[in-house]
Amino acid sequence: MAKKSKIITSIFICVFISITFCGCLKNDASANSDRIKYYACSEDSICDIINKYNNYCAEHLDKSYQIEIVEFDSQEDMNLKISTEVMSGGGPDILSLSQKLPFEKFAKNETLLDINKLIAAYDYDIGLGDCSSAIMNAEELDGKRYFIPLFYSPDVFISTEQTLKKYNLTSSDFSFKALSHELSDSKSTYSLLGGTDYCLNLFYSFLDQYIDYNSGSAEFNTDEFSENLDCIYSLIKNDSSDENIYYFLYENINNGASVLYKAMPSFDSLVRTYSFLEYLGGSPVLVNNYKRGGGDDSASVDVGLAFNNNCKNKDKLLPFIKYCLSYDLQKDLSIECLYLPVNRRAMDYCIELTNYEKDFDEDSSVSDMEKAVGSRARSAAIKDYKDIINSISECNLYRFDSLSETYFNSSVIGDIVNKYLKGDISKEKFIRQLTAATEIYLTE
Amino acid sequence: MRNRGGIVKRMKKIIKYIFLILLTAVFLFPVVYMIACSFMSNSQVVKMLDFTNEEYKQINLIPEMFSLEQYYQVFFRRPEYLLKFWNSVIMTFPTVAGQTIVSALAAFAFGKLKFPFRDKLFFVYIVLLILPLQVTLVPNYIVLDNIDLLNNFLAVILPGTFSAFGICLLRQSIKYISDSSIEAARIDGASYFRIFTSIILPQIKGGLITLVLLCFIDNWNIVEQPLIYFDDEAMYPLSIQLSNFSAGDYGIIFACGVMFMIPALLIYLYGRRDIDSPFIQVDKS
Amino acid sequence: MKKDRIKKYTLRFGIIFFLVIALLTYFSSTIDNMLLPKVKVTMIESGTLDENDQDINGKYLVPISAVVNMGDQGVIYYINDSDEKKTTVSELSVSINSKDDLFFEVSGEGMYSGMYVVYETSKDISEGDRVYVEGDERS
Amino acid sequence: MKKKLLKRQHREYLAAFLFLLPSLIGITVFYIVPYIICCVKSLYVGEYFVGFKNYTDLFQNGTFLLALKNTAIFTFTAIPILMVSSFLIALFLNSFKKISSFFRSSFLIPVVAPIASLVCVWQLIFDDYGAVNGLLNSLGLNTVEFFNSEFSMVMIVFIYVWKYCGFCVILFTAGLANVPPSLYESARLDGAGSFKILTKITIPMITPTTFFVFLMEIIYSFKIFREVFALFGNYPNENVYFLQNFINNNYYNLNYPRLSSASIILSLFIIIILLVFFIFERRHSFAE
Repeated sequence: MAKKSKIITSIFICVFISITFCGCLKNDASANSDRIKYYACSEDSICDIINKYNNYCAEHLDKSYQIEIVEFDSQEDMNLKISTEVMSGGGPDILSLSQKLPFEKFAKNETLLDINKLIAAYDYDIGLGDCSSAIMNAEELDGKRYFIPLFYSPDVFISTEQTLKKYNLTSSDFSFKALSHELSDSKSTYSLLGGTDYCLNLFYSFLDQYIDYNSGSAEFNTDEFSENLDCIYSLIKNDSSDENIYYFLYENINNGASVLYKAMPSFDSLVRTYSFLEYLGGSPVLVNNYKRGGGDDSASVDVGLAFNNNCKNKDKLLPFIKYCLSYDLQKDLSIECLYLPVNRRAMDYCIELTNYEKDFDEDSSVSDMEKAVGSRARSAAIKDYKDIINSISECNLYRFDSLSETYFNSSVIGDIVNKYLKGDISKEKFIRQLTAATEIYLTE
Repeated sequence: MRNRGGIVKRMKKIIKYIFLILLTAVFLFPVVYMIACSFMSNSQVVKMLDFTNEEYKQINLIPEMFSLEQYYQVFFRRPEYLLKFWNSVIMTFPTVAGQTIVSALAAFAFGKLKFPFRDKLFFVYIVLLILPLQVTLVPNYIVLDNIDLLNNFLAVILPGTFSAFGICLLRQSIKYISDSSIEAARIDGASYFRIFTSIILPQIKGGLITLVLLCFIDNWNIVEQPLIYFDDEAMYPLSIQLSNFSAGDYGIIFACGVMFMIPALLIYLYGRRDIDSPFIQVDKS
Repeated sequence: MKKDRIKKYTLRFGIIFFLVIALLTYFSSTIDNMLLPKVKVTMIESGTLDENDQDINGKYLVPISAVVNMGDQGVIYYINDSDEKKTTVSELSVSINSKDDLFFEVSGEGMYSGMYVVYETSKDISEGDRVYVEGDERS
Repeated sequence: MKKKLLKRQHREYLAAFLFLLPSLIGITVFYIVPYIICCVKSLYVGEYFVGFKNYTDLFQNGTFLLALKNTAIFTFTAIPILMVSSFLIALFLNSFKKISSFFRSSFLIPVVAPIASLVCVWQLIFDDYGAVNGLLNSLGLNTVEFFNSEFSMVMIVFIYVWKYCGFCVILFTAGLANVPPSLYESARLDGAGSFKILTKITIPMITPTTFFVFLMEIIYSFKIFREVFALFGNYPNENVYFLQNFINNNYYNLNYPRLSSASIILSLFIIIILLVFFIFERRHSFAE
């Protein structure tokens, strides 16, 4: 009797657990609303694109292709919700590169959708052909494409030959190491980039070049790194730009008070800066961001998309990607928000659009001298910018301006860098802690 | 001769008492310091918690300017804190009540009744009890999603009610109850439920109060579950508000902490006599 | 017995504590508003005092009590409803062009017609303070 | 007679089962099923079945081994220290004939205090410019970086012992009170010294309580991580990078396979410790 009841209870318990188990898993596959979702915590450019796409869908495709935007009131809540839902099989279908998530680590764990596979599966052309191949190929990782850059900006700064000559440098052989030697001797007060958080972003982009996310290794212990660290550190340390004043005034660049200036990436703003500097008698020139080993040019993605592998209706994503890379969207948005479009035709259109009749001396009439200056500046700007754009071979995932808010830079090494730049910890301790934290982050 | 022995004995007694007071001071100091800080003015607290300036922090219990400003801010000028206090209450009280009832029933079964697989099942319970939160956080989200309990208070109350913590605690105190009284009651033909209510419950009052206190404290300081299972901010308990204090509100963090501590303190003071002797065989008084 | 006395006191204190918190929460928004400075506001229109001056844009008629008069310069407080939950007040310095017994004619950068200007307040207010608008006839 | 006995046994099973039903339902839905989901998901990467690849990757992962080492160090230092200190304090309290209950209850206050405000107090005390370092400097020693060196482990162990010592003292006092005083008299009669009494009588008699205190200490050694997260954030320095930090960070890396396999390893780590102690307790209670 006792043995029988033992068997009965054990059978009952197993049956009971399996019932609740399938009960919970059964309706796991219940597809909630079959529309594509995007989570946003603030009105970013992806929301504009989605609103435009929804109107486009209303006219051309049917309404079921429209994308639903889910609002969140804070970044932390949104990120927590995204991680929980993605890991339990759901989550938003579209992710934007400006959301504070460690995108560089997603390649290895199947959370992101491989676009190439999707294109092959549905044999659908999303118009990759007429986008600038340099940027698109830079984002491809051994045959797999996880990220779609829409707008990008080359990592360049604007300066003038006169300013560089003041620190006896020339644009051709410009390097941050040489600049830091000059600046440390001349003891003159200067504003390196016109703003303290620009310097912080420069420091983060400098660190980023010594980390290789694919192989998961970082070279902070080499003496090349420690030597360059001293140059960059001294550059930033005695940078005297005031906390909240941005030296974008053209006189400051011309008379050398501010050494470099990061313009908006679009052709129009570049031509505008060039023409003002030309008008003030300077000869503007483009200078590369810090490049380890002086390699060729690199760019960073201003607006980019990634897609969730759990997406229930993947076929609806392709028209959206095609629309994002299409000529008229890229054209409208790059004019509206001064972006540099990926689509080649849109870029050519932006180049023609740049007019050069500027009324510099505000006498509400454009003299021929001003016209001549304008056209000369325009051609110089277009030539320089095109050389840089065509020689881009590498593309970082995060914008230069928001480098200090990325997941890695803010939560992993954020306070170590702040302490070091404030002078609380020594260089050796900084390198030791930086190596340890990066090591943990990369192998995690 | 005798009084010399007396003096040595009295010296030993004094040293022991001093050591006792020292020990209590070590345990009470942070909490007393927290209460002292809650009477400081807003500016002094902000200055104290600002670690950027270089000089060392002095621990001064005496506030520069004794002011009830922090309490005034918390009780009168922050309506959202009071609402969040009630969120905490709504989440904690049902959990504590539920867990006590469920645990008492199960503990009685584990403690006194024999059935097959008793010890193996109890071992499974202990393992589930010790599993850290992170292990079952995401799968729990899936389960709650399927029962569509997300975004309502039950999502935190139910897992809390069925935690195995109470069962282990009460089983320990039930074990000390002699079997003779149960045998006698069973011979009189009393049903198990009557045995449970009339014999077991009165004797494990200490264990019950201890469980209520510990379970209350555990759910009162809950942070992870609400953050993940609730969508809108208005349902968050006060413990989350306390844990991520933006710089703006630094001034009232101590007063809010003290207000947050009072319910737990009340429960403890209420059951102090029983907590001191949760597992004593000989019943007091 | 001593033991029961402590129990009784803690029980009673607990009930009082929760009652007080309940009352405070119930009245919290009313208390909060009572402690806020009470203000009266009026909508201002663009206009000018001397009839023959046709160009009225950029010039606004503001009741006398609304302007803190410092010679030809003045300061007005207006309601900015950027944050819908809390009504806050912002300061704006204006130049006073002319004055009659009822109105000031002022012009200032950032003024627009349909602006709600504070002309009476129970306590003195400063930039960014939360206020409680009495008789709020705003939309 | 045998049939009646069987009938009674049968009724006892039914009653026990009815008593257990509510907790069984709850435990299954909210603990057993999620644990099974976690186990199943740890064998998959996305939709592909990969078997134990996740586990083998895990053990080649340097950070995971570091986290495992730190967790083991913390568990095998904090729990014994807490056990010994609370036992000594319980003995010390017992040695007082008449002691006002204020002292006994003051040990439980730390458990009652809310975590967030205490974190502020700990920061004030242990920060690089905190009170402790102020004291050290006045004595001429150089500052101890509690937040960035091996001493951070010391700090966490101190916070753990400080917070949960009170409760263990209560449990030990209860255990000590259960030792019948007659044993002490008989031991003292045949001239046993106080140390012999302690080792021969007191410790063997309170082993059941010790097992229960050990159980409570393991539970609380995982609950202490709220303070660790509050004090150190998501990425502490490498001396205090625990298994729960590893699991939590993988949460944000959206790497569910690694997170679930790490959680399963953590639960196996616990089950082994428990099995060892369960067997030890079982063998000892038979001998008693």
